[in-house]
Amino acid sequence: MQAGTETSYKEMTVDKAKWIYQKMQEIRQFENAVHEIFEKGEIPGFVHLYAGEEAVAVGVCAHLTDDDKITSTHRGHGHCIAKGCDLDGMMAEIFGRATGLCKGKGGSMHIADVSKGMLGANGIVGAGLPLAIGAGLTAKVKKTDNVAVCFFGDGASNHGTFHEAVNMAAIWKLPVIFVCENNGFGEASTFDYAAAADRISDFAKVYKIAGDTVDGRDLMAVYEAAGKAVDRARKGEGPTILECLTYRDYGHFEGDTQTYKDKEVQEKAIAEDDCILRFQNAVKNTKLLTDEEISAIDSQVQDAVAHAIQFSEDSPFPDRSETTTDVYVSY
Amino acid sequence: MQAGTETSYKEMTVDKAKWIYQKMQEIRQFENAVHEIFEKGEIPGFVHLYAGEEAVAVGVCAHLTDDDKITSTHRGHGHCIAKGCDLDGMMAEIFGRATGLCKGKGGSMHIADVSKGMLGANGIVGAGLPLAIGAGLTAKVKKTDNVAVCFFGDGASNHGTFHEAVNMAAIWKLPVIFVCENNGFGEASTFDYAAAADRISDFAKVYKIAGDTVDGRDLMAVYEAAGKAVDRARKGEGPTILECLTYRDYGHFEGDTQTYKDKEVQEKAIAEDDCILRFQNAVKNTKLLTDEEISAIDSQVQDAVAHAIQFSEDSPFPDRSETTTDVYVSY
Amino acid sequence: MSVKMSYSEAINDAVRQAMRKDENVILIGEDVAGGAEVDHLQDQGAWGGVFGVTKGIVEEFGRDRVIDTPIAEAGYMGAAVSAAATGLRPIAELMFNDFIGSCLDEVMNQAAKFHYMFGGKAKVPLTIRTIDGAGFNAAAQHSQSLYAIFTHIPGLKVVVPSNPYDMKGLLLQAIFDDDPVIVFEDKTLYSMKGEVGEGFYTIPFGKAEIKRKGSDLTIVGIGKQVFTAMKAADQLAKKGFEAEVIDPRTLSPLDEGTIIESVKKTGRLIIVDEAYPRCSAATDIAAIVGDKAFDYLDAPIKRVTAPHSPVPFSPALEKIYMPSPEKILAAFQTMVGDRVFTTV
Amino acid sequence: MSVKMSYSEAINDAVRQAMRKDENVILIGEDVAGGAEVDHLQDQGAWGGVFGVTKGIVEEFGRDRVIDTPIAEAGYMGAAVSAAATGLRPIAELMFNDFIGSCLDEVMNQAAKFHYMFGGKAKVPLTIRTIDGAGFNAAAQHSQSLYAIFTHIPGLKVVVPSNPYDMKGLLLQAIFDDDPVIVFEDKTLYSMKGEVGEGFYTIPFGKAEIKRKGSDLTIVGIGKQVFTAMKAADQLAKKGFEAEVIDPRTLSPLDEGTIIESVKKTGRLIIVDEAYPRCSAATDIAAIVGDKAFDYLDAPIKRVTAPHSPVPFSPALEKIYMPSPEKILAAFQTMVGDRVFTTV
Ligand SMILES: Cc1ncc(C[n+]2csc(CCOP(=O)(O)OP(=O)(O)O)c2C)c(N)n1
Ligand SMILES: Cc1ncc(C[n+]2csc(CCOP(=O)(O)OP(=O)(O)O)c2C)c(N)n1
Ligand SMILES: [Mg+2]
Ligand SMILES: [Mg+2]
Repeated sequence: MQAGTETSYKEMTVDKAKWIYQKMQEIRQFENAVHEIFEKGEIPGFVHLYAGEEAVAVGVCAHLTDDDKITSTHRGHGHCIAKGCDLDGMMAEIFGRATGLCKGKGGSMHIADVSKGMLGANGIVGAGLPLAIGAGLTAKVKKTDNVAVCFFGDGASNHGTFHEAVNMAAIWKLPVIFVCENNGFGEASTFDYAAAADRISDFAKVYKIAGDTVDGRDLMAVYEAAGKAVDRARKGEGPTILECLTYRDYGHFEGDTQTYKDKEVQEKAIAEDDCILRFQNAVKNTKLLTDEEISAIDSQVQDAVAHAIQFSEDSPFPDRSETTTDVYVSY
Repeated sequence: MQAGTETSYKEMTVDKAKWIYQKMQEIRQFENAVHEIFEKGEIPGFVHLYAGEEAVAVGVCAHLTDDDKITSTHRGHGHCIAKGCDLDGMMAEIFGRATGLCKGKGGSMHIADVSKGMLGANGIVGAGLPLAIGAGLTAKVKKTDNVAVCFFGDGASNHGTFHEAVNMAAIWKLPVIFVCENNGFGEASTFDYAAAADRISDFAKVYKIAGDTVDGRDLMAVYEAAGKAVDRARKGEGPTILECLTYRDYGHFEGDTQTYKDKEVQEKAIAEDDCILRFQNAVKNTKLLTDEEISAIDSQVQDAVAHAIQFSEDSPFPDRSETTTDVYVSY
Repeated sequence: MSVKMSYSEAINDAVRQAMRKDENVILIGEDVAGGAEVDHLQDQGAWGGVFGVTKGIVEEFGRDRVIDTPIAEAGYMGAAVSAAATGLRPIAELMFNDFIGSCLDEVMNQAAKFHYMFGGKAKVPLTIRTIDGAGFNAAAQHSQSLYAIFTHIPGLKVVVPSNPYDMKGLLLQAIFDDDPVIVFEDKTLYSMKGEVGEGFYTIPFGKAEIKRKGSDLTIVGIGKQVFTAMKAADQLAKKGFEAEVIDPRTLSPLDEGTIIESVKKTGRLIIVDEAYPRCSAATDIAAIVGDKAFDYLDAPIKRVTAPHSPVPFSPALEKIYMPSPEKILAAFQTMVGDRVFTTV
Repeated sequence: MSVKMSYSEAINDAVRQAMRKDENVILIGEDVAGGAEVDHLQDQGAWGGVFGVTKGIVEEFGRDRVIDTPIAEAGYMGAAVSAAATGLRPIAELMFNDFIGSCLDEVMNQAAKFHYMFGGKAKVPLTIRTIDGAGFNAAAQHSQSLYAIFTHIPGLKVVVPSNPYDMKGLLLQAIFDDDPVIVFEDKTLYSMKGEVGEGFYTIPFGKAEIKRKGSDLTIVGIGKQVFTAMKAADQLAKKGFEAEVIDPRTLSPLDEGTIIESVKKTGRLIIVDEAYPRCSAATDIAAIVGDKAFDYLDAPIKRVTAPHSPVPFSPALEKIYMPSPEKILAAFQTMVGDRVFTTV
């Protein structure tokens, strides 16, 4: 397992560091807010929070442009934010309002913004994997240098679509990066129980593609490995499996009692191994960002999230006619 | 890739050798007969012939009892015969007659005899893999020492069900042997093109189970490797992936022009690398069977296949009422 | 003797009754126990499914018979099909019926066809439990009611219990039935309480229940839409019309007889179904009754269904999406004509 | 100008027209070219699919746009869905429609729902070509006609061309349509010849075709059952009854208007559909017409379909399994009563 190196911090620009820190904070504060609002009963449906895993989405998306595509999961808020989706539109979507990114029709599990290259959160485990191949295929057929990133969980790695997609990406040398967020759990089942493999990246050898496992709570480790993978993909050198070991701070979904979790491990992960804290320390130690810069971002994000909530609460619900629009482009 | 050893021939009983030779001949002559009859237009539907791959089905099934189960593929005649299904009933089934193993309702692609532990040929590539797991699960839950064998093709190894099934068999230590008949082709697509992996057995390492690749035209190589795998499974030591490299003598299905095949390779495979010829030579060289014994089996099989054809031609078609029986046990 | 329990508890009870009665019954699916191999958990406190429906069952029967699976629907469903064909009576949970996209082959081409394709020589006593239903703001991929797809496929039996009593009896019937059966659990009914028989009992398939007698209109409500139908019937009663409300309980087999007898009496039929409207259970019943009770119909058969649209997330839209008593009344209005309805 | 070609050639022609017109059109599926990376083959002599339908296309357009896939339906169908959402117009071949069990999710939960779930901001211009139909002795897993399942699902368009002319025009319409469309190719029609327009033309969806005029009975035939309907119409004509035969051409959208107008005139409707009978296209059309043309019906709407049973292998049984002119005549008999029919 690789860790991020000091040199990499030294090589990072202040702007990049700020962007990264801001995105991680946006995700964290957004998710904390959703958690609270959900508990109050103001958010309907199923909600899966990304808090704790920020370094993965942000470390990877830091290398992408709007023309690059990502596919996501049921735990999609973090991917959305890292890919540049609008917080107001996201929160309003989760609230089911007309001003939501999907006009309130999708909700938390189907947040999408195709204009940002975010091809949608997905309620179906494993569904994002073939979708990523498709985006990679488009890039190949159209001969652009765009890449596609597929975020998927350790649980999803046991679904057949994982293998079908990786195999196709491998034989066609598609510009796809398979980013596994291995948080050790698929719902209440541990990775150790559900998967026979030790490491998901071990499959890379068999498929004869690049593979790596990194500390997913270490922003720089993810950032570096993802950078190399994206580079390879852009150069036409084919796909990568990048496994990021991480932890989900909240339950599987909102309302989960989490009895299956080891309390001590959880507390330690949150207190001592938090990706945002670690990034804060690293950028301070390497003098990349100052305390003031960090606080400024913190409060700026706080305002943005507060704004998103207010915006959502103030937004109207969709008009009843919307129930049957957007089923077809034309019918 | 392992080859069969001389010692193994020395250790084999004459009865076993006779059984093996007979089953291989039954398959070969049965398939040759079906090929001819199909060309004459007397057999309807899709037919996929097993000729050339006999050593795999027979080398594996030589270790099984009627209480062990096998799942099969679209290319299922060989598995049926190796597992002890009745030739008359099989041929009549392929003819669509009332006396067929499935009363003429299944045909070539759905030949089955559950009483022999043969859970059916299958028209769906990849479908047999999870089915094998189920038979293994029954053995485990009922605490018998039965095993389940899953025959599948190299093409099927690219289907998600392969991985879902192997992973489950691995984490539950099921008594399942995954026998891949790697004949180098899935329809008109080569294994080299369609699969990124070099060897299908390479996946065994990642799933942390036993795995092996053998010369699938060498009866003894298959027999030995399968013996070990079945042994391990019976002892509760979990699953094996056994990849057998083989060649299909006929086309993908009857009617296939086979333009994608290299003619020279095909001719050489049939003339010099035939599994039945090789077995004949080996048993003669090791003095396990005499020329007379071999000829006796040859003509006995010839009679049996002729009988099966006659039986089928003489058999009535199913009664029209059969169209809607057997849909449910009760409704 | 009967006891009060929830729809969810009725399922839990049925599964336990079955597992006590026959050691070949196993429960298999994603997190049906939960927390497999988590040391501090074994086996108390385990989830028992995302909605806790099978909670406690692993404690009673152990992990050999209550099997958590990886997220591999094709894999474990195929395993369940063949476990059934080789001597077990598996209850396989497909968490949400929307996930059938990952394992339709195992259900449609394997489970449903073995008995037929193999000339009656194999049987597949498999029960699939699955969650359906809108009304939970679970959006387009977790709110569908896909029973029409299964009803379409010969070889499957399809069960849509609307209350705890039926759920227990029908689920037990399913488990000990020798054919593959899919039982739909409407997620919005889990907390619904009702009287349930104690101990072991079964309800035969293909027997509809008349929930309310009436002579002016027959309303068939599928699954939880029985309650929408009952509410509409109450409102109609206030206007002087007596609706007969029928719960078919199983869609395959379908109790055509009870519905047709009712329509012969009432001359009018409305089918209430929250599933998609095309090639649906609603069109199915309409076509059958329209054929077999043609001479008795005083008005066209009306279907009150979801629109031809995915299920929207927003609560504001989902409410409009669903059938309602108002929509039923509006349909009835068109059947009797303005004059009759408003004069009462 | 028109030329004579087979149903299969019409497909081949349509795909070529589309690929010439728009370089974003790609063809993807198992062996749609065949023999990828086989040196001595590149690219002549390649299969072009199991029935040779797409033969030669790889020679014209190359392997970058004619893509053989591994046997991984979920994988390549999902890829096609998102290739469509990101700028291509893929034609994905699902070899047999029976294989939908391996990739229903990609079609039902992804392709069909993106546009809606994402608030209209994504579109999926995907065409799925697939083979259906019994009559080939291909047995239970290769003979189904599963269009009802797709018609059930909002967001999909469903096309069932019955002849070469329609096939070409409808397939081209599908390819350039901005919604996901599934086009059914009946395997028994591949060799059927007919007049086909030259060059590029499209046939709009939702427009049924009246194949034969008549005033005594309307027969709707789905896919190749149009021909069974035509044969029955001929036989009826000999008995003095003129049947109007309608080919709906697309099931979603459905041209209700044309069917209803016809029934208003004839007062009688038989739907001929070789698919399973429950929750089917036949019940769908019966329910819609039974509702909207109620006042015009002189007899119950009859459905002549497959029985509720998988497709049998034996030629002897498959023949009995299928709709036939005799079955249509028998249905008509019940509609008009013994007296009328036999006296003519
Ligand atoms: C096909 C399918 N099966 C099951 C589920 C239910 N489900 C939702 S999330 C989840 C666990 C996913 O685990 P993992 O992939 O590790 O992602 P994580 O939740 O840990 O981010 C499951 C089983 C689903 N949504 N889709
Ligand atoms: C799910 C599915 N996809 C595609 C097919 C069509 N098909 C039948 S056999 C076959 C090739 C199988 O190749 P392989 O697994 O190597 O077996 P082989 O024919 O070589 O014995 C294909 C693609 C099918 N029957 N089922
Ligand atoms: Mg996880
Ligand atoms: Mg092969």
